[in-house]
Amino acid sequence: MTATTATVKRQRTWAWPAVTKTILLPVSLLFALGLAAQGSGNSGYFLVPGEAKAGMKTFFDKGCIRCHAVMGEGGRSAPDLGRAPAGYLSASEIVAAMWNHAPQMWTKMQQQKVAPPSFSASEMANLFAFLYSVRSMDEPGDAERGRQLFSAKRCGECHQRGARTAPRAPDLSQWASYRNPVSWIQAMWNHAPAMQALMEARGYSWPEFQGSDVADLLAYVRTQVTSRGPHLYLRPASPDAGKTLFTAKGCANCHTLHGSDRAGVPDLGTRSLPRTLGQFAAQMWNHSPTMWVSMKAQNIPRPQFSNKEMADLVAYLFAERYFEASGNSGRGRRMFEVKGCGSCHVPGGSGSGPDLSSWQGRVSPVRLATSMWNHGPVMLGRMQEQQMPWPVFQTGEMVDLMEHLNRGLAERQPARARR
Amino acid sequence: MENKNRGRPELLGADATLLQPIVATRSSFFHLALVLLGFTSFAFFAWLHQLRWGLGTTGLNVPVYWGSYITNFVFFIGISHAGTLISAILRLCHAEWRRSITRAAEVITVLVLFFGVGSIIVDLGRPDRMLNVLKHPNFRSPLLWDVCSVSTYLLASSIYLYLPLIPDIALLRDYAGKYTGFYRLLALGWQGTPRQWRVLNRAISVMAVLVIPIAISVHTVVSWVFGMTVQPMWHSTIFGPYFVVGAIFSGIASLIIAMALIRRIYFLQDYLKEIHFRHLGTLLLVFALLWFYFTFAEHLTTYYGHDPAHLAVFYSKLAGRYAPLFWGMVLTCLVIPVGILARRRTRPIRSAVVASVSVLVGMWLERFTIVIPTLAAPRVPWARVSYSPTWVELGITLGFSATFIFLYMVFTKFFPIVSIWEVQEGREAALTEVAERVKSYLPGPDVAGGAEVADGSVPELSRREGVG
Amino acid sequence: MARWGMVIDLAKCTACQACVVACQAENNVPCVEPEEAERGRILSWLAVVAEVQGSYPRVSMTTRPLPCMHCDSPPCIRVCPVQATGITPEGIVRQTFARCIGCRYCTNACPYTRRMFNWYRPEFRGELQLALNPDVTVRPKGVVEKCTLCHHRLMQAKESVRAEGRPLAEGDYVPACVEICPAGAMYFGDLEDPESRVAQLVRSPRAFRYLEELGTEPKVIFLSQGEWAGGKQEPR
Amino acid sequence: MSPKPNRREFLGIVGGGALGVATSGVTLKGLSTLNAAIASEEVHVPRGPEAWSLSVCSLCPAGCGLRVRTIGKRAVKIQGNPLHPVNRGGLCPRGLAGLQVLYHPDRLRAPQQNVGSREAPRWKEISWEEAMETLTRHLRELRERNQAHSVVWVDGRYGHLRHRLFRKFFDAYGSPNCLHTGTGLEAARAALYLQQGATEGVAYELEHTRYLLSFSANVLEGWGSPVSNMRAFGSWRDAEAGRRTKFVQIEPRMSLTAARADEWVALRPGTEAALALGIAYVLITEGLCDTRFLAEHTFGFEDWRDASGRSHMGFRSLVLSEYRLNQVAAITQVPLETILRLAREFAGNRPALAIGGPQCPTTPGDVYGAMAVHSLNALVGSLEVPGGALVRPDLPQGSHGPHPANTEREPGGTNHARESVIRVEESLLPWPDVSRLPQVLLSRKPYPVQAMLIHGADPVFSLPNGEEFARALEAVPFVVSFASFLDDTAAHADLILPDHTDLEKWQESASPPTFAFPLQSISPPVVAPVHQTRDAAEVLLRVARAMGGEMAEALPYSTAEEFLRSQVAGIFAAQTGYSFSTSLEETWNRMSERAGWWAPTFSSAQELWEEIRLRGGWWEPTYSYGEWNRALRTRSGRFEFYSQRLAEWTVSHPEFVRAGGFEPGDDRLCLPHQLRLPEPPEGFPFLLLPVEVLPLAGGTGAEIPYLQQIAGPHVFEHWESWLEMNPETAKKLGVEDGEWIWVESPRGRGRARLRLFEGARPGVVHLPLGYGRTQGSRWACRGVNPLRLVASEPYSPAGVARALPTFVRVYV
Repeated sequence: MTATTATVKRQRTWAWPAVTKTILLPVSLLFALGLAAQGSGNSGYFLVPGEAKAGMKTFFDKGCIRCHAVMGEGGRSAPDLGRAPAGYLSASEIVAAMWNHAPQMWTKMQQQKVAPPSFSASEMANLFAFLYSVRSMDEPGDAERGRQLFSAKRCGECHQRGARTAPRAPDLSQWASYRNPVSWIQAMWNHAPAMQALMEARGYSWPEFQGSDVADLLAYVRTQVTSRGPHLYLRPASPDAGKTLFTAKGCANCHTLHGSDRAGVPDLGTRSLPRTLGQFAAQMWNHSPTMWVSMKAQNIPRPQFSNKEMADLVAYLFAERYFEASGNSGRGRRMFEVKGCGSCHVPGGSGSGPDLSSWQGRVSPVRLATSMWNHGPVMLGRMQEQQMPWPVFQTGEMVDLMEHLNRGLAERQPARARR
Repeated sequence: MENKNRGRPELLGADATLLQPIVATRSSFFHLALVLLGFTSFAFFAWLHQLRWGLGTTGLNVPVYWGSYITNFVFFIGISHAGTLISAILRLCHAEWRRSITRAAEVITVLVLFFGVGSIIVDLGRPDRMLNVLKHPNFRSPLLWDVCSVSTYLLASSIYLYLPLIPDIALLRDYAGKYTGFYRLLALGWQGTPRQWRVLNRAISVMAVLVIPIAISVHTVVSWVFGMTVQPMWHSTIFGPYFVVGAIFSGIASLIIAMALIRRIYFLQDYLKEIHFRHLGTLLLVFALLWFYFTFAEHLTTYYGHDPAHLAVFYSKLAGRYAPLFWGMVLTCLVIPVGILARRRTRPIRSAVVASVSVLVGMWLERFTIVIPTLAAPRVPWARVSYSPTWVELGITLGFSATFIFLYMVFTKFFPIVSIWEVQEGREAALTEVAERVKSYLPGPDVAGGAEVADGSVPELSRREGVG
Repeated sequence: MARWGMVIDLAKCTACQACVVACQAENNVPCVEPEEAERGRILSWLAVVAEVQGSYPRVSMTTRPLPCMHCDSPPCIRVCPVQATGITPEGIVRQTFARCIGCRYCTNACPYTRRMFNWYRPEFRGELQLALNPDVTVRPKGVVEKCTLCHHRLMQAKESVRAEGRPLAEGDYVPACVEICPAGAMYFGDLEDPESRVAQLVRSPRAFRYLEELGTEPKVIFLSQGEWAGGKQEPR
Repeated sequence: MSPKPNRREFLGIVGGGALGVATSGVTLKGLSTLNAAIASEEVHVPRGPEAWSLSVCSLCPAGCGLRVRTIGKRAVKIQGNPLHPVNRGGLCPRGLAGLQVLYHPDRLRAPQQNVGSREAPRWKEISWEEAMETLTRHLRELRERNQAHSVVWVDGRYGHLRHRLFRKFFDAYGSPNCLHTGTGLEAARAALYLQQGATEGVAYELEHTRYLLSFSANVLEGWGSPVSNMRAFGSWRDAEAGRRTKFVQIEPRMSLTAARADEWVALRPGTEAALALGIAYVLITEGLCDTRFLAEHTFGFEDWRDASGRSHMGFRSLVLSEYRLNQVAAITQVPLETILRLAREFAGNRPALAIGGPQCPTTPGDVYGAMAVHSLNALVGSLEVPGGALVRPDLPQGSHGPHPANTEREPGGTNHARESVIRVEESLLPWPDVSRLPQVLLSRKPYPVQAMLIHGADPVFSLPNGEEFARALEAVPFVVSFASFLDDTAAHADLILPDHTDLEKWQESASPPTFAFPLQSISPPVVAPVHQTRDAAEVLLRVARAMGGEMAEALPYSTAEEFLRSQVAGIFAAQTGYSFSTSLEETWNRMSERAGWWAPTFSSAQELWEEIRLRGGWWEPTYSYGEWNRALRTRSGRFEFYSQRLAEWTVSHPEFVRAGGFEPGDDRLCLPHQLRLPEPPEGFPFLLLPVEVLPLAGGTGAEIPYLQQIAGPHVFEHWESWLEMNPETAKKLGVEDGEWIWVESPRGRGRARLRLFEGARPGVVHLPLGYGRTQGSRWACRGVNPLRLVASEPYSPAGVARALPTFVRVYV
């Protein structure tokens, strides 16, 4: 196919209504299914709507893998999407990140004579699921950093290999079998009372883990094994089971999701939390002394978890964060003007860009990402012709913008629930 | 219509000797025939063996897909140029010494062509599907051109043999006393009327003119079988004339040998004289040099061009595996014949025969060194496989040669191998005619106009009226 | 209409000859006895051909799997007197075994020596006959045979996609040699389809055709060896 | 004459015409008869229902996954199993040739009994009942006579679970002599043992390496796992510009591997160690080493003092003093600049990997050379990193017995009354060397062997001391062979119980050599047995049942399938790994696993079994780098440049030390070093180096026509041994390409066809391995067996058998 026909095709797909119908159905369906549809199954590790494995196939088939790596697999000329950016990204933040970096990427692709692939909405949903899942995975730690931590945190003073100190702290080399930071946290969680007591007795401060600390420590401990023990992995976590646990273990009594912080109790849906499940678990660990204090005060028993339960719980909390609370449509409207969107996307279709008011009620991160990706290069070209800068969105701005678009540009109707 | 002269060949006078082989057959003929038929049946057996087991019984292989059969094909087709072409050219040129040799030459042509075609059939992997050539012809294939031109040539040269035979057959009908019915059938009612002579002479001269381009085309097309491919040292524009020259060269040589044998066996010293051999020897010498010129030009061009694929073949011929054959060819095609023929000859017949035998051997080698080295050195690096003919191929080759000789012998037993009427004609009319012609070359008034020089049939016609 | 072609990446070819054996097994090409092999009667539709240059220790050797090149301008089909070989609309140089008269003109006209002749009746000793592929005719003695690009697989692929009601996609039809290549050095597909892998590879600066100076226009395209570009650091 | 023909003429014309018609009629008739005759010869292939089933190739230790096409009851085509992690759908020519093994016309069709003598055997076909009865009777009698320990099992077939079965059988029977002939990487394995202390699991991650220095390792021609090597090779060349892996092949002859490498370094034969140490010299002097790795994970790099205060030479001092560049250049005849460049490239392109060592395929090589090469990996820190040298973790054993053949036996860990006939304790390396068997058999020490069972091995043909083995077999009263073909060893047997070939039996295979991941493939039979053969495993199971008692209890399986199922249950119990899957799924699994998640597709042993049958096997696709305690199991817990195992052994075996020309206590004995090169003896001017070609890899496969046809493409040779010689050398000798020529060593001589090859080093001649069988298939008994010419040394200074440089003379 020649370049001309490709352009023609691309231009033709600007005809919105037809496309929206075709992509709306699967997307809304997926969202309607929501979390409920996606359990652990027995074939993978999924947290959010869309098929993560299918998303990975898309990622490979469309050639993303040739430049982008994920978790160390794939090309190296573009950022490793499993790691960069280092922090947590929700769905809309993934869109924002994509949006912000898109011109750079398109330019690079043009230089390398790679045609930008196009995605259907379901492919994009799968891709999002894939990226979200992969990003939630802990990277294998750095044993060297782990070693430094091990001495810095003074773990070694009790947990020596074959340490004879009494009361005996467990030989950490036994824990080398744990392959997952979550199970490590779980093990610590369950042992915490004994450990806490001992540490207090010795005057040690409560160890807190940041970033990849747990993974690094695990990697270090793994190098210390004497013989090949079993590799204890976690089975894929089930957000569904986690949801049940959240209530059953009494967490829901204090914690909320996407609500406002109750006095002293953190809202578990806030986005200041880390990227990976392991780090998330570590955060739980870090806060646990405080929590236990207040629990003791309220006379709530300390919950015990099996490692599966811990994983499920974390997965639930994690999956929950994929969907953010709706943005502020007022801020979105302002953004629409400030960023210059409105100068082309004029309602009624009189502008040089398509009328976005028809998107009303149908905007989702996946939808936005799909249309941005498929039509972006054309849009970028036009903007360059008109010497307009490519707008950049900060955290949260994308949510607001989506909210604005969802309400319809004229803001005649109230927002619809999207989930 | 009974003829009182039947069974009395002596009535022909001096030329009765020419009918002698037909009238009387010595026992040595049968002995020789038996030996030759022995070879023939051996060849037949070899062919059956090959049919039964496949072409694997030959020495052919990958990549030498063609071997002695194709060499024989080219060789036999080459020899076929002996007759028709030589006799036609000599006839058109009014070379008076031709009269006693044309028949011997033309017979070679016709008979040997069968073996050329036979070689191809023997070479086929599936001779049973031979007729596919007619059912699904591909006119782009030089091999199909070959089929066409060889069959045309066979037809033309058969006619060209047959036409001058008619008066002699009539003679035989009238005088031989044997196979009268057979001769009568073939004589087509020849009575030697002036009209018949006119038609016959007309026909002969038309055929003589026709047969020359056909003959040349045949060998050109044979060369194109090779030349049309892109294979090193086959893909050459010189191949057409080169093959034609080689063909005539070997044709003359085989004619000399045939003549010498006939002369010896049938005591025809009076008809096939030293002068004939001298003339043919000179012709052979000329063609030896011409042949060498072509060979030299061909190889020098290849060498100078320095195309590696061509050079590989070139070196395998000049210095490699095929060097003995190649230099053997140079020896037998150039050194020996030129050495013998260029000298003043005291015994022209013997030297001409020796040179001819050498040339025949050499020309077979030439065909062989054209066909095989190219195949043995393909462009794609290939295992060094050598080709040498097996007993099957040798048997069939020998059998073909023997059968050819046998058929030639049989021909002499049915038809005069020296054209009686032409000799008579030469004896009776040519002398004056030549004298007149020579006069016409000289300064002075034209005797009978210049026209007869261009068309010799006119005076002959007028002359022959008296004979009939 | 598809135009089937093959790309062989010489950089990746390990000269293991798996393709040679795969071809032989797939197409019922008989193994000739040692004595016959010695006499050069080997039958191989696809051969790995080595060429050694230079002298020790500055020697180099190129190895090249050579199937029939399926030339767009094949010298072989022109010379066949009985039209037993021809080129299909999809560009496959075919051989009609049932019509071939065994004159071997095509074998001699092929500059790649890629046509084979059945010197004998094909022999499959003892139980070896049980391994024959029913999709491919066993050729009788006396006819020429050659690579068909596993034409029977094309037929099968077409049949099965017809049953599925879809057009032929890349990978539906792949010859046995390409399928087996352990290093993934062989590619196969439609040269007309600009999106196909082969069509992309053909555009590579490394692409060349073997003996292309002969004007045969082969549809088997080679990619040259390439070389190590030196210890470049990882691109940022 | 009238213009109208008369009656006679008319008749003549008509007759002539009729004759013509008749002739052409006869001709046409003849043609059609001929056509019919040829057509009747045509082979018509019967059709039938098409099916595809999985199997495993066992023609080399790699055990590639097969996908076999069957038409009715016939197997008609072998292809690769696209899910199998070793070959991913690709196959080498050997794998494809499995069909010709199955349908080989010269297979043994039923059990054979030798009714003649050992010297002049006469074979009589007997029934399986009779054969089983004979075997059981012999084994039972020996056991009753308390001679169970004197039964020796020699195994050469690759695989894993089957070995477990055999070992279980002999453990129960009471014989400690369950031996294996090895897989051809002995030198590398020895280096791994001496320097890293691991007895198993030489593994390299070739695919991810960026610079490969191969010292005479024929990576593309049979070394390790050919198909996965080829896949790695393909991926190197697929890489985007600037990231292509450089593959440097260092060897005296330009092999096909060398031809396909990015660079070939022609080296003087036998000086691999010196070159490796020369490269080490550059790395050390130019500061290109991974100093942190050296400091933390190695031992014996610097000079050191032992507990008694004695100072010892370290690797660094040895290299700096004895392997200076110009010295090395002189020894190896490799230009100085080349060594310098190789070293800099090696250090500058990480991960870089050095493999191989002076090793003649199928014969053990020089351990010091392999150590020198492996030391390069330690110098640049290429141990336990992606793309480096790894140690493969063991397969999960589940609940089923110890790890099978050839592993180190714990001292005193045997439950047998008698020690093994080959006393591992005496040798440097902890696995029994089958080439020592002849000596043991003939000396009848430590005890006479009463019966020998040989399965899948042909030691008489494939050991350098094969003739000796044959002689020694005469000393064994009862010899049983399980050969599928009458091979050189089977010819010395009393009883042959022909084994099934691959496609007829339950196949299984573990990780191939050099493969870094634990793997187990299992596949059911593809076709019914073609002849009256039986799976050796099932034969032993039947014997166990027939013997009853504890034997029957130890092996409560009636079929091989049952046994394999029980083993899969063990794998399931380990709760790790995945069944084979697409590479996409594999990437996913690997990513999840790295993050600590394991999502198998099976949830019970039964499900795992079914998945294995569907997909071909189970494996663990994730390697845990940096488990130092698994990878470095030496006494120091470090990589030992200075091997303490060697130190300990040389102290107790001074006789070998002196034989090697060393003083006891010389530190060089424990460090990698270059052995002295022998001078050619008078009258034997050429060095003979046998070469391994892929079609006949491991010296096997000569009976398979497919493989014979493609044996020597570089010299256009097939079906017959050829002697490779440099054209210059040939010119001096006055011999020509294609001539039949004698090769004679002090041990024997043979005749081969001379092939001039520019890749052969002047003064060196090569013969391919795999030719020269004396028994068996009509197609295999051709050519010369180079092993009958080469000299071997059962005990080198390193205590390991190795092939010695063999000098020959060559004449017409």
